[in-house]
Amino acid sequence: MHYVAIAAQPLDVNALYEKLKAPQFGGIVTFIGTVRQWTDDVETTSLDYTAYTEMAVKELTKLAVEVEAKGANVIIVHRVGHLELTDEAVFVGVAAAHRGEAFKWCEYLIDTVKKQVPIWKKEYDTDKIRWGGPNDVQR
Amino acid sequence: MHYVAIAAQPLDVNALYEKLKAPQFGGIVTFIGTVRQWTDDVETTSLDYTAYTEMAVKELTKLAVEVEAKGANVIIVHRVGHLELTDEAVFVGVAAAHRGEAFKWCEYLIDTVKKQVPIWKKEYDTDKIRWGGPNDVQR
Amino acid sequence: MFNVKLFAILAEQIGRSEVELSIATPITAATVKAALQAQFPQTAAVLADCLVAINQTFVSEEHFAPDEVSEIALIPPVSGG
Amino acid sequence: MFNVKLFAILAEQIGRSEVELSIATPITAATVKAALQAQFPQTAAVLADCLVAINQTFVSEEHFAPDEVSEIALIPPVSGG
Repeated sequence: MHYVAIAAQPLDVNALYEKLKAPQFGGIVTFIGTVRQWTDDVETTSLDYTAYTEMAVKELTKLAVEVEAKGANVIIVHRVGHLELTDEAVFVGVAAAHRGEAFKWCEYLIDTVKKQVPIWKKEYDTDKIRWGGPNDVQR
Repeated sequence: MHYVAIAAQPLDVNALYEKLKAPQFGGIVTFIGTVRQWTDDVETTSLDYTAYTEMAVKELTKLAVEVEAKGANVIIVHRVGHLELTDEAVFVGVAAAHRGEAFKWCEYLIDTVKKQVPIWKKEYDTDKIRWGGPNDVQR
Repeated sequence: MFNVKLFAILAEQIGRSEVELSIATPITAATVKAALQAQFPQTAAVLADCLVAINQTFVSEEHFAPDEVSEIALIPPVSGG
Repeated sequence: MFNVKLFAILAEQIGRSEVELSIATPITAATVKAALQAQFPQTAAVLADCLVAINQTFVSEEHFAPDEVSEIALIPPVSGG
């Protein structure tokens, strides 16, 4: 049973992890993205995430359903609002029968979330404010 | 700072996850192995794990140090004792600057733990007791 | 006239999260972008990298009649994760 | 005489987690296995798949003098995870 959300409150990593557990699944892989201080020589102090929430939830649901159809439990929750260093921005969890699948599907999900789900990062760096990170600066 | 252990008590997944967080690392990947009910048509009811504890800790430490030298935080904890369905058998966590590394190193660690760390599973299945799982039955 | 949702850098540039635009029909990603650019020329550079979502689905070459369209959004390059 | 640690299926077969064995020198993985098999022939099949750890390190062809050896263990195929 998938669970996806755009969350305005801090992510409860343990509660999300607990939702993944099931007797038919022996391998659980989670990816958690946290706010990182340094990207090369750019120092980040905080972030704002915004989303096109209704469409983002639809996109996350499509992804979760696609992976669950292969035999898995899937959880994807992305934070919006203001985040400080080490705060959790995203939780992606996959429980599958075997670990190889869980790793592969979890990485596929976060890669795809970053490419096509309408969520945006406004990054407060010590030199300036950036939409997107230093490696994908938008005009 | 790595943390490795052979644990006689249930794993506190959230406490282990919290140890991984650090401002220099933006990607955290965890693998958690839980007791699975079915392996093909073999039904498992519970497991006992035993270890050559002192050597296992040495092996886990070597692995953790090797991966941390590439730039990461590493946690590996393996449970021993009696486990029921969905109980956590092993926690492997890697925090790295970027997610690709975190996925790769976490999978490398669990693959290697399963191959070379002196820990043994005695599996209580409904048809019989097996040392190792159905897919690697020992005489 | 259609309400078009704006997000992120695009919303910031225009100072609003929604604008009312006159869009040429049939409606496509190209006509939506052209309509915003006509009214807000300063968005041209950002618009070049934007996608368009109609009814909360990304569209590119598809053509929509006005009565098939319930929601239009301009989607700057995403950066979640 | 050396104390040799036994684990898992091997310990179960012999009913003990440690046995005292007379091991031919220089000590190698092969001489350790041969010593157990001589005393407990029923372990032959399992021993074929076992590794040997000396001083908590896996060894195969290495040769050890008796005074270099502080701990010997027979390691059945591992199955952690």
